[in-house]
Amino acid sequence: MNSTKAISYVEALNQALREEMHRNHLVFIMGEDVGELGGLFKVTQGLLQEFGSDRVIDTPISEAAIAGAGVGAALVGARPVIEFQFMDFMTIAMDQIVNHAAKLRYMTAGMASVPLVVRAPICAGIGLGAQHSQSLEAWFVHVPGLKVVMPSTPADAKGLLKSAIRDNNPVLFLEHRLLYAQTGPVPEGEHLVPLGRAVVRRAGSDLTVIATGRTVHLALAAARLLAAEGTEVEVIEPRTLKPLDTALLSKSVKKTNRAVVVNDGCRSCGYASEVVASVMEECFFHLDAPIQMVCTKDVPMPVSSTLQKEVMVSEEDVVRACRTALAA
Amino acid sequence: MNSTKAISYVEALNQALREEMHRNHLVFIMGEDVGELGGLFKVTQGLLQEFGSDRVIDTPISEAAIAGAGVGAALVGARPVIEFQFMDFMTIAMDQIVNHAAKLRYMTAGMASVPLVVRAPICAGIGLGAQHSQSLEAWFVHVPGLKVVMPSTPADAKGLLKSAIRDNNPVLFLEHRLLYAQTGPVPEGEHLVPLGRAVVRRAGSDLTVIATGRTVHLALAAARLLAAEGTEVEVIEPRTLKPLDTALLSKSVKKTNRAVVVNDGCRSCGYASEVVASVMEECFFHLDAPIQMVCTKDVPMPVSSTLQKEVMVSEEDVVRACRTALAA
Amino acid sequence: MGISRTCQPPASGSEPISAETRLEWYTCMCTIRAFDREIITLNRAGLVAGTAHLYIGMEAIAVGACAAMGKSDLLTSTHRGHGHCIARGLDMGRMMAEILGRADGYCQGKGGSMHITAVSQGMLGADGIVGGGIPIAVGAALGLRLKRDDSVIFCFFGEGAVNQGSFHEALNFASIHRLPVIFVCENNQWALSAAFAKTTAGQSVSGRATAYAMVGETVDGNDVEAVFLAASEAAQRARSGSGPTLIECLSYRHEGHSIFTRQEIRPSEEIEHWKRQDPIERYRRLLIAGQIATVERLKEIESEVRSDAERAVMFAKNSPEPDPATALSGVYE
Amino acid sequence: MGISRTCQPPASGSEPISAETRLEWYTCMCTIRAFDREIITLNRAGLVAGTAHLYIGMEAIAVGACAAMGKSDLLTSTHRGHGHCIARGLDMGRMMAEILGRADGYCQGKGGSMHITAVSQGMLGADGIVGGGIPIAVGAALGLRLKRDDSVIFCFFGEGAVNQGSFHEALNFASIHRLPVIFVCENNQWALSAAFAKTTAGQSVSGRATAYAMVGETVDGNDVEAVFLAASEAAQRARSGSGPTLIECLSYRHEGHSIFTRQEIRPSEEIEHWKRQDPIERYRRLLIAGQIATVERLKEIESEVRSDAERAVMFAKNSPEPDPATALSGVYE
Ligand SMILES: Cc1ncc(C[n+]2csc(CCOP(=O)(O)OP(=O)(O)O)c2C)c(N)n1
Ligand SMILES: Cc1ncc(C[n+]2csc(CCOP(=O)(O)OP(=O)(O)O)c2C)c(N)n1
Ligand SMILES: [Mg+2]
Ligand SMILES: [Mg+2]
Repeated sequence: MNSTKAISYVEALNQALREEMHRNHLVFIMGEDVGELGGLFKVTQGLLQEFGSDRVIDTPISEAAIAGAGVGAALVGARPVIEFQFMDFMTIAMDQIVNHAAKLRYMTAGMASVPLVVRAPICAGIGLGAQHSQSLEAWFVHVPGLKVVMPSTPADAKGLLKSAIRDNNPVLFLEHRLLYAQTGPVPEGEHLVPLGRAVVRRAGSDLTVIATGRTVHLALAAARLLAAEGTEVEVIEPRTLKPLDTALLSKSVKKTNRAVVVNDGCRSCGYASEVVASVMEECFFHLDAPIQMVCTKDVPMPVSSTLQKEVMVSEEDVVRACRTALAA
Repeated sequence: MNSTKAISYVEALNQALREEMHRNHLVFIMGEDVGELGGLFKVTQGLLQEFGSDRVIDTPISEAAIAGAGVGAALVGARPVIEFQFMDFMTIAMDQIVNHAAKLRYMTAGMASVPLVVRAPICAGIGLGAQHSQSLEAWFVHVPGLKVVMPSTPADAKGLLKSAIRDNNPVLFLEHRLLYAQTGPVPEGEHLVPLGRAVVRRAGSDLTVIATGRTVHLALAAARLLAAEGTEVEVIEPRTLKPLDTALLSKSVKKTNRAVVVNDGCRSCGYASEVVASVMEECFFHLDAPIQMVCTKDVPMPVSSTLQKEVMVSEEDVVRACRTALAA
Repeated sequence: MGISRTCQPPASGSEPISAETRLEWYTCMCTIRAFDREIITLNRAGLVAGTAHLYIGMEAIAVGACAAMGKSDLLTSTHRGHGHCIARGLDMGRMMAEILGRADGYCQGKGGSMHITAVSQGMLGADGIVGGGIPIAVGAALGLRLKRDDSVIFCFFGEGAVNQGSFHEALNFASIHRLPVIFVCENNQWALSAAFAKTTAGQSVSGRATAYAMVGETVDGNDVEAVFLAASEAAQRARSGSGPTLIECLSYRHEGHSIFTRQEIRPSEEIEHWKRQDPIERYRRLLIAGQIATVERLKEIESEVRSDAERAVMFAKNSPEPDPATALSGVYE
Repeated sequence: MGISRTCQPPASGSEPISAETRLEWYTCMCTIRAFDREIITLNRAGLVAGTAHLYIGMEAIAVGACAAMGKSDLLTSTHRGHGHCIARGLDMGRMMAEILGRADGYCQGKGGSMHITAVSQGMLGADGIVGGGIPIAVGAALGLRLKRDDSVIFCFFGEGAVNQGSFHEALNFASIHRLPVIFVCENNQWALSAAFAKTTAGQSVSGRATAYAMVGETVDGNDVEAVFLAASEAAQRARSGSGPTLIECLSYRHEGHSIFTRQEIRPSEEIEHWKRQDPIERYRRLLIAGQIATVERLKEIESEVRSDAERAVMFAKNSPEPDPATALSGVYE
């Protein structure tokens, strides 16, 4: 067991990149402003200086080419980690990610392998508005051939990113910009969190809250608040949205018989609906109440903080949903 | 009530376009091969000859520009109907559709209006493989600001397309290529099917099957088969996937207490999951069994017909799901 | 009543440009700068909603280009759009209110700086997506043609957008249809931290026009009259059915990329060099040397525009926060 | 053992091209045509899985370009990729099996004609997306550089792809990094029903190279040796670190767009004109005139390749349908 150190989520990501680049000279980074600027959110800080411009590539503003080049480099055995400054900009590269990265292995009966990691920050919180605030994870979970990861702590940020880089499938790695500054204990050196494993963040017997990314912290806060009232909430975080660790989710729901799903994406055809459908399939006869969903409201994200507050998921929303689930 | 005539789904679409172009000179068509060729699937046949090249525009292979130009033309009051040859190619135009068309009205507090219709055929069935067979409706249902329509009959194809063209919001109009040749009675002249209204295709008391597009016909076949065994299946078709007519769905499920959802998209984060989540919310205490989902398997679409058969939704799949729902 | 500027074209399109027109242009450039300077202060006070990309240093482009626009002409803007808005005569009070995310903003607080729009004034919108507005402008031109409307459209974008596929597809599209679009590239040498020379093969924006059989021209983007002349010729070409033009305006931004991303990686000598080319200062010297205005008159103008900017700030600060209920409405008609 | 062709470069890169090399090229062109002719028959019999885009009429491009490739070089192909595959030496039996969707196909029936791939032979894949392979080729070149591998990559695409954003972004990207990519545009004048001249501003593909500070060249795509020479120069340039080249090969397809979309809207005189320029027929005349081969020898070759094609068909027909269970596996490693 290696010693841990308290660092931020963004430092943890940076550490993962640095370690994997040292470990394998075929790992390289490509994206807008990832070099001299160290990335818009500083995730790649210092890597250009350490690894040089062959392995930390500042690109033109050409999202489709960045993703396409990532696919091509992966096809010949390199291990690209590409960065999108906001997930919203992935809309420009969907063909390369969905029609190519995700499908090449299957379409070629395994001849092609695309070990590509696509990183992007998601969601709102800093008033950048509708074109800089989307959480579109559901789109990618919908696409066979992709894996989708979303860490909520610095330790997982590091451990999951290292695993994603070593994975031989295209992995979408989604970061929440409101978490970048959060600090927490992170094991130094080799620390791998396997893809596909959910985790129990807090044990409880009365209600299961399944939360992703930033909302895990809202769920934990809600759980503490409800604990004070004598309700024991179990908080579970999938960490990997696809493949989903349904076993752990079902185990919990079969125990608590009630569930709430929290996600920063929009509700309609969002990730929460998928979790509800999956839990339903496995736990229907164990459920005492309808599963509650807490999601971003189904509107584009507004800029004004007064309005943004209305649209984003809040701790109060989670508490309210828990009470509804418990009351039913 | 106007007289009806038996025509094909593709003729019905063509009729809707022709009528709306006559009705409003600001309606125009833009896309690849929509002019002289009359569209890859013949939906725009004859329109170039009838309306000229200002209103039926053959474009370069530039999907992003086609969609972006559609948004721009709509912004100044024109009413573009753009065609994608396969829904898979919309992956190249997601920014224009999702970040612009869908969001402009809200972002500008109503100053901008985008009366744009985006047409595309979906799904598989003719062996064109993983890049020409996707049913990505879930992606668009996930995006606030878009409406999503999917007709299953010639009459609805005409009536819904005419309504879509008159709607002042961006509407995604999804056609199933296996339905193009199907014929059915279609009212001549002014025939409008309002967006947002589901329809009961067959009444029944034992089980509700909610199906979209092509799968409506599989559901009806399954219903006939089960009727022979004395089981009365109610088949409901949303027709408009977003906004969804949840009232009609709930009414039926509250009556039958059992439900099956059928959709040609992939299961994971697909449209079926959303319908399950919505029905759950409203009908949980009326459900006697878990809702069954029948979807395209979560793999890229293979070319070989032997393999394609395994991946696509079949009548047998629907029958099996119905039996499971009834047995539970 | 609103606080706004106009930058008229010369009485007739004919030379020479009158003294009052020149003063109007000078006033407009100063207004843009004063407006954006206020944002720096407001941001320190934490009052800006989200981010804002300042136009300081590039004023001659917006003023010169918009001076070539007719009443019914249209424009599409970018994330760095305040200059275009002011030059087009938008109300600075409502602009500033939007930048602060207030109820009286053009977008009632929903859009912020990156989405200021005024369809009624032909301003089809700023855009948060680099290159996003280019195909939209082309489509608008197509729509105008269908409506038998002979207006033209000015499409602004930064040089960073010229490596986007949307730029390529849109220019090809505009050219084959000879659409009345004036593509105005604001080449301020940098796209966030990306140097034009390092990211752009050929190192010339206007040079790419030939690929689209389009007239391309590079002008001194810090010379308002040079920009005006190029823009009016291009507009003339567009109106006469001779199709689109790509104008590359060389300029520079004096401030950081945005109030959100201020870290500076541009060489300080380069910044200093360009500040010495300040379009406002240059025009000021020209107006005085040409005896078009006295130092006093210009001082008057400068204080006028400052007070206008302050009034805009006041208006914005006094504007209420939007009603929370509005957050959930207005997605569909 | 497989059924395949090779089209070697001249023993040394040095002129003149030897007789046996020329015969090899002729043979390879005839093989491609014989192979695609079989598909027409198979399609009538309803045996093709999905669609196929025939290369008939364009054989000189694939053969001339692939003759300039070294053993370790790579290529990306298009929806119309049979010619590239055969010229690269892929097994025609496995190709045809894939086209029929059989278990012995390169993709075991999962990919079909539009996705034939043979990574081990440097063939990174046909592609169903117009323009899809262009940024992928550029990325592959980037990957090769990172691996200190001095191979080069040939990127094939049709002229219809040059109006895609991916073309623009990828060529800019390749140019700024001086990547070893040879962009080979197969300009057969038509993109489905879209005429090159109507959809492509400037009406020249190679003319767009200058926008990317890249060497651009237009060659007679029906002259196998002209294509070879341009391709080897470009490959030479790429290997020596002088960066990418854009080669436009003028040619024409003799058949309809695909066996799925056969409706013909091209003027019949145009089709006739181009058929008279048939690259195989032209080379045949040249070989005879130059006394490089006798009519008899060529007749031998022609029947050889026909029997090869027939053997490929036999192999494919005898190949079993894929095991249905395989449909649900192989999505992830
Ligand atoms: C598609 C897209 N990619 C990236 C960004 C992030 N971004 C915002 S502005 C900018 C630089 C734009 O440079 P340029 O076009 O030259 O305009 P300038 O800021 O210099 O005025 C970038 C990369 C974006 N908004 N949209
Ligand atoms: C992105 C995309 N748009 C449209 C299509 C449909 N399509 C397939 S081939 C083709 C024409 C391609 O023309 P060109 O690139 O010149 O190649 P050619 O068929 O002439 O060899 C089109 C429009 C596609 N496959 N991908
Ligand atoms: Mg710039
Ligand atoms: Mg072609």
